[in-house]
Amino acid sequence: MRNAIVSLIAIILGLIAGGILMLFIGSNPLEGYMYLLQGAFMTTKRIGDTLATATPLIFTGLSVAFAFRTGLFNIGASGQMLIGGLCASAVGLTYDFSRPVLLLAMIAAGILGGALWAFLPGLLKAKFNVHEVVATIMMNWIAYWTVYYVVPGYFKGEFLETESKKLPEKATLKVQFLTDMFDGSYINLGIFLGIISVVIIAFIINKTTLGFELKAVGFNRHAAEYAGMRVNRNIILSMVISGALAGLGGVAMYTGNASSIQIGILPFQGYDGIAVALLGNNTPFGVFFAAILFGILYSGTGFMNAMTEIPPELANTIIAIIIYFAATSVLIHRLVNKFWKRGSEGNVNDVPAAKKGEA
Amino acid sequence: MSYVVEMLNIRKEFPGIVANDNISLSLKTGEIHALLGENGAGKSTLMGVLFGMYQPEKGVIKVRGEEVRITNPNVATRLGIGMVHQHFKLVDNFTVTENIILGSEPIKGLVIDIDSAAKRIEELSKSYGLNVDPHAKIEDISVGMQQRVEILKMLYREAEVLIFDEPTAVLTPSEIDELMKIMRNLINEGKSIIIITHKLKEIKAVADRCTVIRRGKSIGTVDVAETSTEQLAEMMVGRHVSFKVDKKESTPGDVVLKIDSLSVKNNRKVLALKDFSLEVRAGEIVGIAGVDGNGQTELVEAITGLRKADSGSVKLNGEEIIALPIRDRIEKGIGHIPEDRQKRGLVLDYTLESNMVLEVYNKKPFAKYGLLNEQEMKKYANNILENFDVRSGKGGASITRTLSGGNQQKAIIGREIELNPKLLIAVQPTRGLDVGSIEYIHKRLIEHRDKGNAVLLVSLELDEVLQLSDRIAAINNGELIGVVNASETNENEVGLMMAGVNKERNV
Amino acid sequence: MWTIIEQIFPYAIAFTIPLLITALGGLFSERSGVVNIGLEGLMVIGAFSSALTVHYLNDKWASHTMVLWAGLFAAIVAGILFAALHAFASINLSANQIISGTAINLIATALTIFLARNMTGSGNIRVSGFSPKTIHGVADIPVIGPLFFTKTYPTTWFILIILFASTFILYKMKFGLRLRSCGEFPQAAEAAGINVRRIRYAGVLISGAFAGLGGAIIILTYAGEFTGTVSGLGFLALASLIFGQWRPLGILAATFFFGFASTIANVSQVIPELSVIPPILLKIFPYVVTLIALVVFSKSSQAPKAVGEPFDSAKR
Amino acid sequence: GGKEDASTNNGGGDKKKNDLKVGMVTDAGTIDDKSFNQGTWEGILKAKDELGVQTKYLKPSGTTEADYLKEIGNLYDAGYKFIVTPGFKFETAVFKAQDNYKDAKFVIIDGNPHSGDFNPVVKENTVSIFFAEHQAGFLAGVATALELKEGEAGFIGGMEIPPVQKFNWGFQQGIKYANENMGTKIGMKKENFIYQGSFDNVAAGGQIAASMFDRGVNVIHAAAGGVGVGAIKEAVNRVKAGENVWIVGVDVDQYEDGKYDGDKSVILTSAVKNIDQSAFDMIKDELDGKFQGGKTLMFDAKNDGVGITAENPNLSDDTSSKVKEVYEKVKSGEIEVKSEQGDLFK
Ligand SMILES: Nc1ncnc2c1ncn2[C@@H]1O[C@H](COP(=O)(O)OP(=O)(O)OP(=O)(O)O)[C@@H](O)[C@H]1O
Ligand SMILES: Nc1ncnc2c1ncn2[C@@H]1O[C@H](COP(=O)(O)OP(=O)(O)OP(=O)(O)O)[C@@H](O)[C@H]1O
Ligand SMILES: [Mg+2]
Ligand SMILES: [Mg+2]
Repeated sequence: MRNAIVSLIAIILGLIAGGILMLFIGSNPLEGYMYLLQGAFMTTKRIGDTLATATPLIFTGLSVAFAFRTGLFNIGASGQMLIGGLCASAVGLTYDFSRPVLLLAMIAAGILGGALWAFLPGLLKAKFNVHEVVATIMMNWIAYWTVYYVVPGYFKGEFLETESKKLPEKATLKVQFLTDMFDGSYINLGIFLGIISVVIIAFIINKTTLGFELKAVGFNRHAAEYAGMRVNRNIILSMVISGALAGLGGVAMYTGNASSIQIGILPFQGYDGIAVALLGNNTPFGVFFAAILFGILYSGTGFMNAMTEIPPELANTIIAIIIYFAATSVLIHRLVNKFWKRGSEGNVNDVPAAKKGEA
Repeated sequence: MSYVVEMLNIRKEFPGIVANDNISLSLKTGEIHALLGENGAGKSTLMGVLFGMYQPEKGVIKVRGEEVRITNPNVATRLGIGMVHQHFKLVDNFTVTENIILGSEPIKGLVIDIDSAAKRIEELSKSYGLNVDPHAKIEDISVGMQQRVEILKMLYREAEVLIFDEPTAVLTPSEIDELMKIMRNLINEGKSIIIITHKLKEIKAVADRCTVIRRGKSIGTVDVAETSTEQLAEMMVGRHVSFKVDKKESTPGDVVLKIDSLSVKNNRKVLALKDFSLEVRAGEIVGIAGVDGNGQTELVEAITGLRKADSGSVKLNGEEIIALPIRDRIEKGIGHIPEDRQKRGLVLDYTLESNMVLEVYNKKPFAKYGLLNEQEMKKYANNILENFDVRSGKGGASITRTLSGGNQQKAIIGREIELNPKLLIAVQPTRGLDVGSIEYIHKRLIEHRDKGNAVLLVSLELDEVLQLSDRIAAINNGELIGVVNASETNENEVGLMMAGVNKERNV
Repeated sequence: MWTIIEQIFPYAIAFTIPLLITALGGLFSERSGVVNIGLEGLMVIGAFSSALTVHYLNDKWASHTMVLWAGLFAAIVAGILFAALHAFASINLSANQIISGTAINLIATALTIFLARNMTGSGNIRVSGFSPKTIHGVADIPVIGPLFFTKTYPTTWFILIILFASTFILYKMKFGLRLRSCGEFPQAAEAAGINVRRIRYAGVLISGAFAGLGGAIIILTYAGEFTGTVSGLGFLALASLIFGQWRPLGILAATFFFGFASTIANVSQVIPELSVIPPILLKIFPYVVTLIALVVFSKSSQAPKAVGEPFDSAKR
Repeated sequence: GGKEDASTNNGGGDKKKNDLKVGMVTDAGTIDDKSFNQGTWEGILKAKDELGVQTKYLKPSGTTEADYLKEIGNLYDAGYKFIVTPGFKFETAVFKAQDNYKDAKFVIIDGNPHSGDFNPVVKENTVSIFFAEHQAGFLAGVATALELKEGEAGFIGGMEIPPVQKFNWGFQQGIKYANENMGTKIGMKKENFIYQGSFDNVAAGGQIAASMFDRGVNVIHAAAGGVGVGAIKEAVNRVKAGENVWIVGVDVDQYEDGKYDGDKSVILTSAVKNIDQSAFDMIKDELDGKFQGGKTLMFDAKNDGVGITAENPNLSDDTSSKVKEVYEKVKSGEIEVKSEQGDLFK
């Protein structure tokens, strides 16, 4: 609860800072934010688009948060997304199953791809104590080049060299009832997958023995070992689950929001996932709301730009400032504690201090 | 009479607790002054105030008669106050010299003048009989030598007042003797010393006066020579404490643990345990006596599964367990009170509740089909916490990190005994605990034995081994030197065996 | 093959130098105990400030080399200012250092483009930087000459001097000893009377200065244009820091490896001898080798023990 | 199709304010890319200056159809109902937008709206524009060959996408033409005609150019955005060090980008396509009530939509006049430049 308030204050401070920037370039902040909200919510279609924009972020946020909770820093969500998207697209472009079967196969392929891409860093961490930050950065670039060469090599569109062949209608997560309900928005089944994942991950972390073990390993792998938990298996498993979530994000991104896989781009959603996780305090539901917030910012900013003289770069600046305020939330915590004296000091972050080289 | 340090009416608060409430302590020039109190009584805090790590809310500090404000450790150092902390403040991969000069480095031109520093350290080391190699790396030297490095650090800075916070908790008996000797040397050279220790015997051995505090309040200062250990203990705890461990004669049953020709390598890939054989029977406590670093850690880790054995066999109730995973060994009835409670024993960021089920969270009734049952966990945990008098701010919901060391230790012991293991391995179970807690824990260990379980006790404190054990196995350089009956031996004999002298009197 | 190496070498070095100085900055930060994942953002900041400075000063003192050095200086200052944000968060507020670094990355990339557009009217700032020079005389020495003294930039020598100075400072001087102690065991440093926070500030600010310099060198040597990104080189520098085992010469080796491998991969298409190798293999080669090397070195990790841990003197 | 009225003299000074709001959505890369984004935007700005329209560009957060559609929607909802989109990546987005926003007008440059099946569907509210990049490349090739007489040529492309490929193929044909008909001796080797694979890797651009120069190439046609920037920089360094190398620019007159020692430049010539003009013309048509909805327009030599830079001190008068002759032949169709690879390098 208190953490939520702190996040909220961070958001408000970020918005205020953004407002000051708007003043600085001679625009009216209130007007700007009004258009931003209109841009995100004005029509059902826009609401749908906002949700769709948030969807990949839900997954990458969850992915990073899950790893964080188990003491790992997965900076490789971008690469895992790419590979997840690639695998799902490959299935979608290759097979001609009935739609439900095809979609399930694609989702499974995406999960597998993301999981595989995170498995290796997990394995290296567990067996050789290779720091996962470096390993996942390397895997990002390997993913980038893999997609770069595999897509034109095997799934090349007729002319296009910057993305794969377009997926057939039935091999995408877009469904008619959603499109209709949201008035032609590109919202798709991904949002449901996202919500389901949030619930499942929350459940795993808080209610299961698996979550108990993973968190224990994250906080203190020596104690976990002492207590008979299989530390290496848990580290790998944690990375695999984290990667699977990012892979699902890739499915949502490339077969839901888009219908082809892009090459030459590491999806920025992977890095934003770090911010989303942080703002959501590494709790699944927190991640969900943080992702929606990012969705609003990304989705509303275009309309704000169109209606005012505020340049497009400002939305990113605001997001960045919000993250900084969230990172320095200790300060906010102290203030909140001052006004809200009750019990002892709250836990600032539910995250073990990330350590390098050693674990 | 001349006081070198006077701390008058010191008050220090932490959020939610008054750690020092109107405490006074005066140190005479040339005396060894002991500071005694239960775990969490506020001793470390008081010394922290003197050393400038904490600012007191109230009170006055005088050094050599003059009122001073010690705002940080540098001020303390300038005033000639030095401190050896409870946990050593040494950088592992630095050399002795680098550690000592850190913060007051001698400079020649642009660079640190390591050579002249090393020379000066060598001289200091010689003149106080400290025997320290200035070029050795900290990670390569023994704990005892590390402590002497800490002492050298103070001497190098020309400290007049030396504070020792529980200096003996990590030392072997012979190292303790040596430390006492060094302390007397220091006094002879005109230094004054404050020592915090839970071991009344040591206070009797070296201290001139003793200040006792309880729950943050001064109880009084006494002349050590005129006060018995019983009186000291009573002042400290507020009730009578029995030092005698009450125990019946053991009635050994079947062999529970049978170790046969066990060899284990240490982290440096050298055999640290060699061809070790030992039996522990139901209903008896076998104590391992030995100086730190003689293979105890490797022995325990091989039995519990934390370390792979090189060769040999370990049988539990007749069943080979040498290759079993840790969890299987726990399930087959091994309980383990680990040496390093913060590294191994606890997930400090978990609640106490979670820590209390650390080994059984996946068993009924705490879990069903992989789902946790928090109600049951709570019930189980609170029962342990109550039984073992684990004190914390929010009971089972407290984050374990916020507990004092002593209470963390009690929680672990409670958890392990509650598992009711057929074999309980207790490593240094009372390290750093006050006498009241020690008494209680000893009682529980014996109770556990009396229920017909085997207990393997590993302790660096010979007293504890002698008092608790039914049989004593001495270990030296990874080898079993001999096994003796506790009732038929004495400190001298076991001490000799620990030094590697075999008396061929195996039982 | 030798001629190919001779031809490629100067370019590999040019590519290596920004990585090297940035990783060296990371070294100072991490050795003081603060993880700095914001190197990428700090590079961007440096790139931006140098481009902006050169852009403006060029109007006054057109194509004077002093303008370029002024650009480098501006990058150092800006890097320090931004690193101060990270230092404040992670040292004064004990914030999670990785998160604070991530925030730096986000702020840097967003804000620089925003400012570039507002100040110069374009998100891209084009400048003319240093020209590579062949040092006549030494360039004729066999083997070494063509490799090291052909087409070199003055900044290359400047950074190499910083590298050796850093080694000296870290291992021979008072500051280095104190810095390392703060990264290994800050409680020990504090007990020895060292102001851990101040040292950590120094470490983080140096990383800002160096990373800023790294970003500026990219612009003022091989890139020539600020475009709002340094395309992941900051992260690569971080990887090199770990690959180089937190040691200056290790970092030199690691960054040069990256520089050389990626240059080879880049030019492979043009070189018939290399174009038989599938390009994907060449592209992923540096990353795969890094992973393998990390596995090989994993047993002897030299990571500063306290890196990433907020230092709170009250906590024991 | 062709375009009848694309003359460059569009009644300047027509400063009257009007309420046409012209919006643009940028493709991957920024508005300052010195390429199609910037070119398009400059055309729109010219319309703002000369015709008094209101303007706005939006930058999508990604490069998917959904990202593009979102920004098109934003422009539309903000009243910008004349929307210009540069790049073939907008093809499917515009395909949808032209149905969704029937009262808006769309201009798509370098592309044709289609549903993903590459069957162009240009609705009444859309104009699609193509350029004959191969002709520009051809003329640049001829100019290069004529000016240098002998030597070795190379090509660095960004991504292997149609407009870039066409520059490449045209360039090769131009050199061949000059070699066969005008007595020049410019060599071409397969390995010197490559696509770097991105539009932003400046370092790679410099390194590749260096390798080519080291292997005897002395003129490179760079059609590669930032990668080309790296190549130009490398050429400048070499020229300053006394080597004799050249770059042939792309899209716009890149003379300025290759400047050194005051007014000299390594840009021998640039193969240009008048994107800005095309954008301007479309806006002008709309204001004049002559919007050519439903048409696919080709900007080529015939309507002066492509060519090489009119003025470049690096080209001798002789070369310029000869190129002009060739230009006329291309215009008249006497010389036919192919827009397919055929037996050319990549
Ligand atoms: N930094 C701190 N923050 C909050 N509370 C503290 C802090 N340091 C000490 N305390 C509290 O102050 C009290 C006294 O602690 P202190 O460490 O001085 O005890 P002690 O007498 O040294 O105990 P022990 O014998 O276990 O070492 C304890 O209750 C402890 O919880
Ligand atoms: N993060 C924290 N928050 C609150 N109090 C703390 C924190 N860390 C430590 N403390 C307090 O500091 C005191 C001393 O802790 P420490 O681990 O030194 O215990 P100790 O009893 O002195 O150790 P030992 O049993 O080894 O003598 C504890 O009583 C604990 O309450
Ligand atoms: Mg204490
Ligand atoms: Mg204690």
